[in-house]
Amino acid sequence: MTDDVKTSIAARAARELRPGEVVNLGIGIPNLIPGLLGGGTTVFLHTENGLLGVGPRPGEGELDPDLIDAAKQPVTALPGAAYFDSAQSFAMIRGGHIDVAVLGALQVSIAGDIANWAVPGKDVLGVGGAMDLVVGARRVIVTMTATSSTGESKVVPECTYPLTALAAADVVVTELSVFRLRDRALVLTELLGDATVDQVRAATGAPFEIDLEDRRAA
Amino acid sequence: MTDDVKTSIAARAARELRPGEVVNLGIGIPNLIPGLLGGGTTVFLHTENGLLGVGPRPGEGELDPDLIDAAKQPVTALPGAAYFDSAQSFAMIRGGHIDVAVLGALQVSIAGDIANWAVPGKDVLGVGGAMDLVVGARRVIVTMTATSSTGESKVVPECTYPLTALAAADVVVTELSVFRLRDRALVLTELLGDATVDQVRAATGAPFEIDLEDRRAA
Amino acid sequence: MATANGPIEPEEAVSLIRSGDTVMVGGFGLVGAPLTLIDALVEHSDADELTIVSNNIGEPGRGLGKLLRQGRIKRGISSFFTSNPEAVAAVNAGEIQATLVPQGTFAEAIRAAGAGIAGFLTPVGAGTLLAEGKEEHVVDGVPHVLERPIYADVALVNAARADELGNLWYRRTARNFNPLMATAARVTIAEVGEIVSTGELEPESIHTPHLYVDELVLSR
Amino acid sequence: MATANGPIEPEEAVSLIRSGDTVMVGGFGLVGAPLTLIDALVEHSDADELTIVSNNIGEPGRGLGKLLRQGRIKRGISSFFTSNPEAVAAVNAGEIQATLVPQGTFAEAIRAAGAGIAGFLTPVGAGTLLAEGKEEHVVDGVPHVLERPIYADVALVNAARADELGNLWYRRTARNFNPLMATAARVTIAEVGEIVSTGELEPESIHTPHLYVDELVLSR
Repeated sequence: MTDDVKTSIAARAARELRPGEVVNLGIGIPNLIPGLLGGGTTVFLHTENGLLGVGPRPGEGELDPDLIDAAKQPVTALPGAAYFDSAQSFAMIRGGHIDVAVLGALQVSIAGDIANWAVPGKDVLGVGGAMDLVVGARRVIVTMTATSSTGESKVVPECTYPLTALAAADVVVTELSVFRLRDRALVLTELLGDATVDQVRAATGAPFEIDLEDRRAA
Repeated sequence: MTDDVKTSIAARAARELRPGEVVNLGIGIPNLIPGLLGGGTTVFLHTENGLLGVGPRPGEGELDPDLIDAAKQPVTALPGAAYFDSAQSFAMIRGGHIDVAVLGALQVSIAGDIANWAVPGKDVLGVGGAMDLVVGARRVIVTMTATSSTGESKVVPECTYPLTALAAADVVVTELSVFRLRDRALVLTELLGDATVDQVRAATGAPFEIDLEDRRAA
Repeated sequence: MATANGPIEPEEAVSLIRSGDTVMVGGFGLVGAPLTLIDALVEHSDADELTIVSNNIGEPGRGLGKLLRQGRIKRGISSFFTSNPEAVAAVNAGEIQATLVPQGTFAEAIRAAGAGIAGFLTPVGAGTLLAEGKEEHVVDGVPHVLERPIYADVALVNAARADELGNLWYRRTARNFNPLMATAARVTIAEVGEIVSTGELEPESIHTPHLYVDELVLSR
Repeated sequence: MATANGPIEPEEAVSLIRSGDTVMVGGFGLVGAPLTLIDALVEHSDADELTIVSNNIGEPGRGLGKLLRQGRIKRGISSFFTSNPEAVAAVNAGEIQATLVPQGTFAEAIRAAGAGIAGFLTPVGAGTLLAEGKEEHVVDGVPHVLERPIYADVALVNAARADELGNLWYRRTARNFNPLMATAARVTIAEVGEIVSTGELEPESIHTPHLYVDELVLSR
């Protein structure tokens, strides 16, 4: 996956965010979003290790060993930021106080089931806050390439990887398209770049409905 | 009940407290304890509306409308005091972090059951923190007169008033004696003032064991 | 859900409360109670058939006691109705329904609602009148009660200080139930003593982060 | 349970940990981790067969990663073993047992232990591998998992500042699990950056009141 592809996915996901929303960004593609928000769009970034009001990466001399995000990377805090403990942070998440979670996934099913924390038979030792976020956030936006590095579709009839949560995704953004979950059905709502419906169909290992009401992305 | 009787009960209860303990005091007799502690005995007073480190009643000019105890009376806060919300305050209580609760009761059974919040058939509309305190505090000291204003024994075979909690009392201090609950049995351990075992027996509507190991109070 | 447009008037704030709503009201007695909002609710709203979640139903003719006198409370959920004899009388006369909850369970159930916890096991109340009709679970030989969250449509809370984003700081024992209630309602309205510039509150000392606060109102 | 006699040495502090104990260790990664206490545990204690409750098992050769290399960890309860590949290898080789818990459930279960809550219902994890063997309850049509508290014998926490009574204040994101763990163990040992005079911490800003703290140790 090239940086261009990642950036294009992140840029489209960024356009799902509305001013004033509280947003939690997963590692990878979602973390590109802050740099891609339009000037007028101010969102409040929440990181589950206990900070609302995450600012940009620190410049030289700004590094604070007590100030990291959930990816354990150094961050800054904006004016009006608040710190809290992990129980309070996950109370915010589980209690529905985070407007949007943007996160990567290994698979998303046509019912909106998400698998994003483990590969079967190995690596089932790190879940972090993934399950809490996809269950608790009011809207869950999945950002991922349409297919895996081995060419397999990540949109599937049913997840074969260990589940993160059932029926949790609201929006799926890939480099080709935007899908939305409506009434528990997967609907293609937008083609991105030069992608065609046939290309999306070829890259998607599961049936979907089509309702191209959204304008084609610039 | 005369003030002298109240004071003598409170004074004996005060001697149950050890330096450094965290203590929650109910209204009535327990509230006399702070004035009766020996100079060497420093305890930390917790009030369930959200303060650890309750100080004396405020003098003139010290009154702060934001600073009350659970009886809704004005208090002060000592250096090192901490404020917290009600969920945290009751987490302390229920979680076993309060060493001692001293409270009044309408009845205590020989199994240590306590009834202290309601009279049958009326007044079952205010429980406050009573149930949390008797369940959660590590030691529960009941302070009460041996008999009610109508002459009925408050130590009973079984509570007939609505229960606050089962098997919750550890010590019962009246004007006549000290009882301790040992292996779920009620044991008379100390006679107070000039009281005799016969007097205690006459005032107590239930059987009890006798083990007068404690020294007679001065 | 920051409060982008500055404080609103109490009259506008209480227009968010509709008949039949469940309304949480902060405070322990009158300390930490949002008295400006309560007065606005009494004077500038017709909402009735309200369920009030508050540790007390005010005092006679004060705080929520005013709303009680107007007959607009259908049900109270409290740990201590007794602090207002008129509330006790109203319950005994069948004019309002009363749900009495031990104070720690009351606090925890409100926290649970805000924290996405659908139920919790507490030993408090087990074997008593207040456990009647509730599921009992024995854990390690000790009877526990399964308690459910207490949600609200609107929470009216009181804080000494807010910043422009809606972060809140409470003073002394005026904190009590306010931070919990701020998390447990669809709409949270905070009455505050003052609004300081964003950045003036110490980030480690903010008791209620702004994502819980929908509207700010200045105390009168 | 105030700390009447001033701070103790780290070596004395870790002598309170015995073989077979469950030990909670604060920190998110190494941020907010009590590194002085961990080093003392590594260098001056023989306690083994330990169950470690910590969000991570350190990093390779750092923090709890040192204790792991000594083979003194019997079991880990964590949300993210993956941050230490040596911990993952030890689990896969059967050298340590691993209990993986979603991070919010991990935090809530520790809080529950400190708060006298014997169980709670969360929707998180329902229908996944991590709910296997746990009681499921359907609430309003949504599957929930009944989770149990996580207790410890000893909690090792880290705070920027304490007063002489043991009240604690945490700085920035170094707070994380520390205030929760301070409530959930029989014995809580707080490693602190400095100890100020009693009365110097703002009473509204104390994150861990001193009744949770048994011993203070100064960071080295």
